[in-house]
Amino acid sequence: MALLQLLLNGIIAGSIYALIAASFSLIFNIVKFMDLSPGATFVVAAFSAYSFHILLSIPFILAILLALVVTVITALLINLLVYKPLRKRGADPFTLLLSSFGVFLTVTGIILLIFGAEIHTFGLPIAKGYDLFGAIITPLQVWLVIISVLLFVVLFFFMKTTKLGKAMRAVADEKQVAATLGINVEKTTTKTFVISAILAGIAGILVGLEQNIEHNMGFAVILKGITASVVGGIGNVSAALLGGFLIGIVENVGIWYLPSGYKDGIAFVILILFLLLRPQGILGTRTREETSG
Amino acid sequence: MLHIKNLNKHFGGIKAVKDCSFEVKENEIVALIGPNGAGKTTVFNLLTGFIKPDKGHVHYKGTPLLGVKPYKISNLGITRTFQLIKLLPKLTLVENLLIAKQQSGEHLLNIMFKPKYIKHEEKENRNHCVELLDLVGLKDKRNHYAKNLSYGQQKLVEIARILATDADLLLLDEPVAGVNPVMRAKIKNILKKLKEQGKTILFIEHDMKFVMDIADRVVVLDYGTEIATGTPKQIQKNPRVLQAYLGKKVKL
Amino acid sequence: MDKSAKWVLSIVVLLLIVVGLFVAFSPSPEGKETRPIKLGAIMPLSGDAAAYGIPIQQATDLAIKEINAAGGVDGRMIKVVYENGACAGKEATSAAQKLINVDKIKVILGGLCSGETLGAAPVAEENKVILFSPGSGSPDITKSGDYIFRNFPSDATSGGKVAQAAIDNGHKKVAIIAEQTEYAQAVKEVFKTTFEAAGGEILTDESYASDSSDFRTQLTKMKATNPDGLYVLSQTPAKYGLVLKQISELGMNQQIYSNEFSAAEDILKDYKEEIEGAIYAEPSFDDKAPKAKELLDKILAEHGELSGALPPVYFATAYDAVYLLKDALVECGEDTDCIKKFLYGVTDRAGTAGMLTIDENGDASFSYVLRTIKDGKAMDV
Amino acid sequence: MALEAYIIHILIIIGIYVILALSLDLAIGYTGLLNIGHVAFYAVGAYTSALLALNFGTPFLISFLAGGIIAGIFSLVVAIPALKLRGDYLAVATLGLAIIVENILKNWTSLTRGPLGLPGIPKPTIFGITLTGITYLALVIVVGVVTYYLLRYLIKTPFGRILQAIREDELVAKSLGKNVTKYKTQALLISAFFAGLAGSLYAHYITFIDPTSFSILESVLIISMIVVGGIATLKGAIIGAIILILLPEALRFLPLPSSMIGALRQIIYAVLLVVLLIKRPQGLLGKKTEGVVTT
Repeated sequence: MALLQLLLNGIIAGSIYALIAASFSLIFNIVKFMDLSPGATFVVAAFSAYSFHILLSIPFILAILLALVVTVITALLINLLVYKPLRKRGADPFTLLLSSFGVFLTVTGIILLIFGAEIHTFGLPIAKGYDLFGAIITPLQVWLVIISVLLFVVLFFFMKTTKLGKAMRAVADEKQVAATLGINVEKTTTKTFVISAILAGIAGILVGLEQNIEHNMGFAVILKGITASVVGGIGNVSAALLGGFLIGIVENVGIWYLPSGYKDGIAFVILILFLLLRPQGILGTRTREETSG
Repeated sequence: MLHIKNLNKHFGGIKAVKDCSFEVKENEIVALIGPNGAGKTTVFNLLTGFIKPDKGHVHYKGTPLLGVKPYKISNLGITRTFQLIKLLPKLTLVENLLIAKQQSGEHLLNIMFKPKYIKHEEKENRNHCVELLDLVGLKDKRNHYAKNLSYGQQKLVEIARILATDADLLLLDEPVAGVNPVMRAKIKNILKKLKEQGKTILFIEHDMKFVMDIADRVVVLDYGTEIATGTPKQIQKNPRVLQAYLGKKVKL
Repeated sequence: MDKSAKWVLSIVVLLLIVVGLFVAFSPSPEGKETRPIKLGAIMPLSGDAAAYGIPIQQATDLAIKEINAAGGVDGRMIKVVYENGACAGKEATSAAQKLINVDKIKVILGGLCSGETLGAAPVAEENKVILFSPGSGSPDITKSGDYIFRNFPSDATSGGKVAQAAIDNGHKKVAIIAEQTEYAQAVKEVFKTTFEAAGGEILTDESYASDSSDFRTQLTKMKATNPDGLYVLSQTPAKYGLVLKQISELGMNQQIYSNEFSAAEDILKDYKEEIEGAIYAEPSFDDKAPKAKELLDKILAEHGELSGALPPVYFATAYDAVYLLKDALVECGEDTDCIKKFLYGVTDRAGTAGMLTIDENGDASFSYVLRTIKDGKAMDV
Repeated sequence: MALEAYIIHILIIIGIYVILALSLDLAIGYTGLLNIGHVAFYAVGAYTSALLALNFGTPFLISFLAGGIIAGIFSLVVAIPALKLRGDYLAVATLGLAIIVENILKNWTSLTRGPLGLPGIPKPTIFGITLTGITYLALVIVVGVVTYYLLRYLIKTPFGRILQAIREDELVAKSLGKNVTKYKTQALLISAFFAGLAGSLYAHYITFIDPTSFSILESVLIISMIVVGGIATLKGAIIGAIILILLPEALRFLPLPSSMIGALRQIIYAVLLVVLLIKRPQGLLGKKTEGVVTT
């Protein structure tokens, strides 16, 4: 049984889910609502990288950086134009979730308008995979996993050591307390959106390179990202890595036994099971009080 | 009427309620006092089934309350108010009270087969609720949303709501906290009238003057356990109570 | 009624006015004879399948330009009204409703996706309007109505032909991977029945959702059954290319069996090694034949490049369909019953896509030919 | 005659979406059950009715009601998370459930023919008349009116009031002796029943259904209708449905290059949703809760 190949497939898919889950968790931590916009920034990054590198034939590294700049600007605009007014009005999490649906559809709609519905590719040369004891993984996929894990290591230390990292964690735990300690909550929130957009952006570019680019590739990815984040432990960024890999592996091993059409179904069955039985996820602590008073 | 025998509840390491036992007799007004963090509200939550006790029994008119769902406990005739007022903001005052009523119109089958009876019952209940609002002097605001009332007015509505449930045992969580003297006197009279109507009241309160005025008996809690019970006068002189309070620098 | 309600009603009224005005002023054809004849067209102009609405539109516009230049239909110019079917039944129904009831159109070219044709068919049938599809392959369309025609062969033939080819090559054990769409599943079912009837064994039947682009585990499953051949069916050439890429990445070198997408420009360009030796069935369309070459050169001249989204046969079927409908209009004007008889009478009509005969179900009896890819070029087997 | 047929077609689609918006408003607007998976009930209703009609040739009225009942029974599955979770957790759980339903529709090919969909669903015949065009519109209007008045009546009963109490504060409802679990399940059941009826109406009108017509975007569209029209006002749901169906249709008449229409349609109603969430959270017709009760 090609277990090793399945695990490999799971880890490759998992590293993308993990990045999106981290991007989602960062935002959830700070503004306490489930935001679908990382799915949109994911697509923006892929299309920007494609247009800079392929259409305008800008050298690869520069194209990637420019794409991330465009992605971050998009995320900042979303936060400024939609989420900030809603937060100021004290909108409840459901309204914010709904607005993030609206944002997602608007952004991907604009991309559809500009780029049309064709499926684009970077057209990279197709490399034969390395053979690891019978399981095969291409060089690009190896890079994909390495970059994802590296980003998590960087993120982990960033949150632990840097000033901004500590501020983000403080705002996440107790917004009022953080404010009294002189942390500018609004600025920290904006910076969080920047980091979150970079993570989602990198994931978008990696998928763009590895597979292809289409306007509707963001929706399935953000939903899997939310699942990974809930399973790992919502709001806990390093748990997103665990959640991402878990979903990736279970999905791929799952369809070894079930008909492969049920791939998406498996991920969401896991999501619901966790929401019901262990909403705080594997690593999470009970954050939401069930009964008050 | 209400017998509590060595009730225990801990949150993580902290023993919120430890071997707490006391009882409340029929048609009595009992005050539950004690320094902050003595576990008073936790006892209320245990009585109303919002949280499950670790050990101990509670009997109400002989029936055990352990493990009974909150809405069933309420249907047995026990109802409560909350420390932080919990009215329904987007509903009118009358609607807030009507919720407290047990009505046949709440069940889909009745709606299908007994529409006329439901209309009649609704009118009756609505009149009763308006009377209650009149009792607390808020009749003119009956169609206003609960959201637009002042703090004192909301306290009154909460008490009116209690009455609407026709419950026998009323658990009031700090009924006069933060209320101006005029309103406080009004609440005191209402509680007296309730006692005359045969209701039994157990209330948490920090305002000692109010407690001394109205309570038939006082139960003092400290560190989650009952340290003294008696008439207001006996409690005032009880050294353990003074020590418990003074030890905690609370004005007696 | 507070301020907001008035605001709402004004929006609704405004919308009705816009709709009413526009419709009132759109010219109705009943009037004078010289008014242009309107030809409806339903094809995917948005959503995933919009990519291959383009070749159909280019070929149709070219044909219309030529017809109108040569005097149109007895002096009346043809005007095409495009509506978006978005490759979905629901959209196509609305599009057909609009074309038939607002533009009062009697002849519609389309849908392209089988879902579109199935969505529009009941509306056309009910209003006795001709629906002529230049590209829907689903077997369900055969029985979808008397006024429903197509000059594109039913997928049944393609699936069956390829299955027989696999058996003839001695590949008795095949693994299948097919996209979860109307077209791909329909053709796969026919492949399966023919292949099993001919003694072949389907080792595994994998599928993937249209919006997913990671098929590695499905392919791993197929690889584990070590089949003699792989039957690969996608809804779009781009997805087909991605499947081929992941097949070669996983070092699977079994014989590939597929459909006419194997000859699509994009595949031959980007997936040259992967597609090498693939065997597929394609409507017998020889893009070297004089008429076909002439058409493709004209499109190349006008648009600078042949859209690689679809194999060239779709240009030909769209182009031929417009000319066929024109001849029907010349013969019968807009009397759809007369057009219906005319279309049923079409036998061995020469066109850029080859000889066309329409059978009693309105289907095109079109021979499929087996082809393979040898160093980047499509050749007959 | 032609113009009316097109308007009838649009009115039928509006009617179906009005029923969906009304039924969803009962769950989201009145009971505070944030259900993003409403499309699942719509799909279950449509498929049940279509399969019964296709495989067993059941008369329309039976397959129509069966569509609603089976959707209602299915709502008991959705009720499990609905009882335990709240707020955006519940929203994401119902979103997951709707995707699972779509996944099952696509893969359970032996029952639903998967992506091949169900063509040739018979038009309804009631008392011998086969309903098409104007007569079909009459059927949709009748069902729509019944739905509206039934829900309006329900909301005015004590049952309706308790749903609103649950929306405002579950704890208070519990402390006043209300079995919140039972009421939530009943509210979801009713909401699913009507959505199932709408599904059946859709299936017998379009006569061809496939999984793509029941994607998550349908749920977002229905939610946008009650947000645009006004949360917790039944008239709002109707207005919302009319606007969000007419707006994209009007696009069809503007001289735009046809390839842009699909994208523009998606952008327009998404932007409308976001703007309204910011500017008028209670929607166009929603009653401002500050003042005294106007109705």
